[in-house]
Amino acid sequence: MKVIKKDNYILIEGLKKSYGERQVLGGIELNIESGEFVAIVGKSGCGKSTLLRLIAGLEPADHGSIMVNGQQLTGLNKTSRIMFQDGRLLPWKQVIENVCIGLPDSEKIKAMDALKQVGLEDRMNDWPAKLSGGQKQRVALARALVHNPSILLLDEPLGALDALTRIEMQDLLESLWMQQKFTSVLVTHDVEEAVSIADRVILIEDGVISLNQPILLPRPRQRTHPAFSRYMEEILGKILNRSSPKISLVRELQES
Amino acid sequence: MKVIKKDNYILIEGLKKSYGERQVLGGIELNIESGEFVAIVGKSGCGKSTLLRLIAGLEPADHGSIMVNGQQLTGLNKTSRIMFQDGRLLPWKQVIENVCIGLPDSEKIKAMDALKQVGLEDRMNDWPAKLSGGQKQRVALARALVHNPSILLLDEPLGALDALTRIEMQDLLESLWMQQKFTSVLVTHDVEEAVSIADRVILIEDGVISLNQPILLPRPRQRTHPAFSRYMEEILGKILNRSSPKISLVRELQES
Amino acid sequence: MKILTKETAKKFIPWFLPFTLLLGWQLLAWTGAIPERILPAPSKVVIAAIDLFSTGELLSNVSISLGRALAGFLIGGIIGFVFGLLNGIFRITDLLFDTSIQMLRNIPHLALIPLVILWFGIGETSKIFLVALGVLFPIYINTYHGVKNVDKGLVEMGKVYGLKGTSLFFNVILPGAMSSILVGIRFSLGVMWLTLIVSETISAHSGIGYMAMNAREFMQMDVIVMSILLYALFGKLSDVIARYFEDRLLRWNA
Amino acid sequence: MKILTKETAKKFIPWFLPFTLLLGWQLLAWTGAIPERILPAPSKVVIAAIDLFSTGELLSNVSISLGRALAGFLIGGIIGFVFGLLNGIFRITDLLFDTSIQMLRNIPHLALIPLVILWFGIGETSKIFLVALGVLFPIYINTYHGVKNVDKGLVEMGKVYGLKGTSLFFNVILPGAMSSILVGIRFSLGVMWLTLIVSETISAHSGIGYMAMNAREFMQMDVIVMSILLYALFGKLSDVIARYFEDRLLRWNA
Amino acid sequence: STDGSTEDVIRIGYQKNGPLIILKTLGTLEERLESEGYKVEWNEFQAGPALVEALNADSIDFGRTGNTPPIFAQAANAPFLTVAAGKSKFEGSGILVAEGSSILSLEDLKGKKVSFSKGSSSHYLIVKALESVGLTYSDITPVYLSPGDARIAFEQGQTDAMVVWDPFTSSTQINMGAKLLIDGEGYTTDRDFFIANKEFAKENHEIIDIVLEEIEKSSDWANNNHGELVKMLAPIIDIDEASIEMAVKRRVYGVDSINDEIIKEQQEIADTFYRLDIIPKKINVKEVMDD
Ligand SMILES: Nc1ncnc2c1ncn2[C@@H]1O[C@H](COP(=O)(O)OP(=O)(O)OP(=O)(O)O)[C@@H](O)[C@H]1O
Ligand SMILES: Nc1ncnc2c1ncn2[C@@H]1O[C@H](COP(=O)(O)OP(=O)(O)OP(=O)(O)O)[C@@H](O)[C@H]1O
Ligand SMILES: [Mg+2]
Ligand SMILES: [Mg+2]
Repeated sequence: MKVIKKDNYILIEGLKKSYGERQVLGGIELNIESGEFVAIVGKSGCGKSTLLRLIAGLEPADHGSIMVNGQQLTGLNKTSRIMFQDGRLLPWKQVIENVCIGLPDSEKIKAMDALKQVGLEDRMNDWPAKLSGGQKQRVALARALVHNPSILLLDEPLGALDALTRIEMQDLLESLWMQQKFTSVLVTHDVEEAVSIADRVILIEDGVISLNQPILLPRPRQRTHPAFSRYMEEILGKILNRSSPKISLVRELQES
Repeated sequence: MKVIKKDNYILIEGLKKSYGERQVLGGIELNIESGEFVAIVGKSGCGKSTLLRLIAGLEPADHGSIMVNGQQLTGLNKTSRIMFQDGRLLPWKQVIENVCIGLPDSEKIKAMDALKQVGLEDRMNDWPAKLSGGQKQRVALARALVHNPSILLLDEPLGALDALTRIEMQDLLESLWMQQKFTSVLVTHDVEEAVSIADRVILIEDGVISLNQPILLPRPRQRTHPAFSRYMEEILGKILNRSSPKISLVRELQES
Repeated sequence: MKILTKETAKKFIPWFLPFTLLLGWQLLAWTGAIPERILPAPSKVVIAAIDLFSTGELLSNVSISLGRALAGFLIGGIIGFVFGLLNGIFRITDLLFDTSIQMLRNIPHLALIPLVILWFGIGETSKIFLVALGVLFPIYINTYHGVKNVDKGLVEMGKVYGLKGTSLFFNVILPGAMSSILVGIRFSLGVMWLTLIVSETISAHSGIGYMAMNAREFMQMDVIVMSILLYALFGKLSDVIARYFEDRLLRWNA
Repeated sequence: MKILTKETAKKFIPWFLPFTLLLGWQLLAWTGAIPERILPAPSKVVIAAIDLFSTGELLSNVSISLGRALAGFLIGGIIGFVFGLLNGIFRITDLLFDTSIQMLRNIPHLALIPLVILWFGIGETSKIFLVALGVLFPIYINTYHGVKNVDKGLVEMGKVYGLKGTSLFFNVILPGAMSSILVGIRFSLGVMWLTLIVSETISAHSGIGYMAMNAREFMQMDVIVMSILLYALFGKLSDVIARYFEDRLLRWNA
Repeated sequence: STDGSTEDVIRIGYQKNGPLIILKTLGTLEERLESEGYKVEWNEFQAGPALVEALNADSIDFGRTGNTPPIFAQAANAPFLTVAAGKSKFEGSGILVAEGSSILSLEDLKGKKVSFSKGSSSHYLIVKALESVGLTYSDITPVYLSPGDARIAFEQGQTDAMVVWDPFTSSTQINMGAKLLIDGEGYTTDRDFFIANKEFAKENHEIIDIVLEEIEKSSDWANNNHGELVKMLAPIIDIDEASIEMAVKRRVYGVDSINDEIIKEQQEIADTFYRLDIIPKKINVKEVMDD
């Protein structure tokens, strides 16, 4: 496996995006260093997926710019792979073929590896329609990982997974990232997940970045590390405080 | 709103289900009392959705029986509503119409209420395709709730929601359930969610119920309650221990 | 400004090819490369059209045909639609009828004329019957396909949420099959006009099909070409109608 | 045992209706309710068929027609397919060609014959041309519809994962449009035979269309009816072929 | 079209129900033309108008039609010449009524449904017959059908009378027991016409003469061998022998060169059709007659 990626930094300046009347992103400023692991959190509908789609070059911005490796992004971002929130497996391709999508023939053997890593090697010849929700998600994850991209964009990749599988997959992600040092942007609704894997956690609120929190914990991350829960409190506090009157819940969480 | 539901207990005996060669459920024994709130957890692909589909009468069992209110279930379970893991909004109906599906005309006003409760009243006239992942999920939740069913089956209803929205929705679910006392079966991958809302948590492993843990905490549940984390440890421990060698992680979690 | 030009371009580009063809043809006719008697110049065709129009002949032919076409379309369309639905939904009607319909669909109208005369005589009934028969199949086959391809998950959802019978049909199955059904309608709106040329050989005295076949018999190339152009316009018209319904009924898919 | 009966039922039920019709007709013929001269009994039709078969006439007619049909099918099918794809994928070709094709599709073959003879003479070319023209549109319209309706999300996914051009086409667009394309193929396999009855009026002396029209001219009702039945069988055959491909190509959808 | 060899080809259009089928079946023309370095290509047509259509498009060089298609061809400026005529054959053309029909005379046709194929010799015949008893075309309800379809409508009682030519006439008489109200005598001669592509006729005069000669010969054979002729035609036309026999017995095969009388007959048809608005302009049939 290749180990060192070349520079894959992303510079986002004044990024705005509206759908019709509704402004979703209202001026995002964000620099992501090459090989950095950034997690994005925020309320449902706050524009996390939209930001990821813009970075992937799937949609044009209304204002502002995205630079990848110093180059203005226009059209598809060829250095990136995105794992979509809704999986998007090709229903007419068997699991293994879905993982192979877009791979050069010479690398097709890697697909089997990736499938093994997400624990689905015995399902390689099934149609996607026969998989459970979490299994589909893992196939999509395997597909994104096998491409060995310079920039990996993950939109809630583990949202449908149980605690155990989720931890396994987080470990898998972290170890692959440590090996290959790709630049990674992870959208997640799970703050614990964000803190346990990312170098930096970003909170989107009202279309702008309202929190930009570096996580300075040693790796491999220990959830028992005293600072871990402080980070979580900090971020959760910001999320829950600002936009909700349910202080009691926040307090509960902060106290725990 | 109606407050008291008639008896809605569910008796499941020796339930088996295979897809082709693959046995998914291998003899489930489960009694759910009327008005009880049961949460089901288990590894991805362990058969949670399958069990829910069987209770909803969407698929016939291979062996065993499901009794609802003392009656053998054959065909669709008319007293239940299921919220599917994959949302299943009708793309050709606007949000509000999707919530209204199957409602008698006289109750259509309730749809607006439900939409408000999930925080999407301003999106009522949008097409589902324009919603974010979490928004879609909340529309599906509103649709399930508005029917006021005697038995509510929820398949990962909050899987795509951020921490705040998730807590709001859990509160919503709990308060509705306390008011209406419907029988409720919740599939979730989040053990914390299970413990904080259910009367009983059930773990499916290898096609059978390997843990059947009543949660004897007072309501409204406090995450700060000392027993809360003991319950979580117990269940997580069972999940992580049995099927994984990553004891370190388990220990971490148990220690926290 | 730019949007305006884009919009107008969208309106005009589709007519580029037909008009270029017409122009080329007119030029060839002028230079004498195409002899008049073989392919009359568009200008001649227009004159023939104006001629027929001013005598009221063209209008009466078209309107008589239109009556037959619509009657046949309604009858055949409804039958095709109903069978498409039934066979798409119910296993048993599918088994019972699909094979028969697939066989029936392949019987050429021209060969059927003797039998049609036998069954329905030489009046309007036979003409409308043939149009109905022609229209039936595109609608049948596309409705059938549309219904079969409605997302099973959505049908399941509908059933769980208490829809059944007509409410399941109108809320889930019909909208799910609509895009395919509209393809069938688009196709059969064309067939509707097409069939007239066969059915109006049965003892007709008027109608666009009659006019075309009559002109062919009497070698009036200008009228033949005019009928062909008229048919082409009707083809475009059916397309416009189908598109209108697509835009209305498939808004959610935009 | 039960599965066996179910399987056999599935095989036989589709033939219930055709056979009941045949039987009723035979009975009516025996009782004399239908005069022999006008609608010969099925038994007579069978005799006519055996007759034509034993002289080799039937087989040679069918095989000659089959040649024309297949040639036309290939040419028209490919053209329709290609245009359906192009117009489904590219906005510009869509604007340029769709209107023209929608117009062309509505021109009746019978009216076109004078022009076809002018362009292609009275030989095989004109016959094959007409079949190709007839086959073109069902394939075009269904390919177009299929391509337009491929899940945009999947196309996007394909592009993100580095598919483009042919690989995007073969991995995403074609399989996504396949079910609709197969409807077009099913339809046009029928049209392929149907068009022959028109094209074989162009100075033919063999072929199934010729046989039918010739019989109609001289009121050989047994041959007419036999041709009709033959066409019907071909209709069923095209259905079987289309279904075979559906079963193979749409396995994932089962 | 030539098949690439240096040999010349004459492309002949024929109908199954006409004199050329005899020549084709006998095969004598091929033998005769082979020595002239010509090949024969036979093209079958189901109706006269289709044959003329092909002639107009230069797809055939020579053919036979009834008496009306050349009128339409001339009105459409088709480049052809009428090179010869057939013999008069009015006996086999006529108006048929069902046995026991209340129609006993031409006058009785008033208000009745009469079927014939539009623009055919039968069309002319019915107009002439009506005129002869002071009726006009609008006194009947015309039902335009081709002979095969007309027969079904007639047998079903959908039409009251049917105007048609042999062997449809004889077949209907024999198989259905229909009666001939009148035949063509005194109304029409109902000749065949031999027509040729104008250019071809000018450049290959001798060939056409040879063809006409051979037609003449085959006609003589046909006239003298009714028994064999019936046996020859029955399987080709596929009508019962009795009907064919009746048809061949009441006609004479042969070739007449164009003369004033024939021109007059044809001009009369043209004028009638112009009057009835079937052709759009007045024509002078002499212009396309090769004499
Ligand atoms: N239609 C089907 N055909 C074949 N196998 C199926 C089918 N549906 C589900 N399965 C298999 O049955 C098993 C259980 O599936 P199920 O959807 O119940 O899992 P689950 O517990 O809901 O998992 P998840 O948490 O990932 O949603 C899985 O291995 C799945 O692949
Ligand atoms: N194609 C579209 N047309 C109109 N509005 C859209 C479209 N796509 C997204 N939106 C809206 O933009 C907003 C942001 O959507 P986005 O999918 O980015 O949210 P998100 O942060 O990913 O939410 P979630 O956590 O629920 O997935 C939402 O309000 C959504 O309704
Ligand atoms: Mg999202
Ligand atoms: Mg599931």
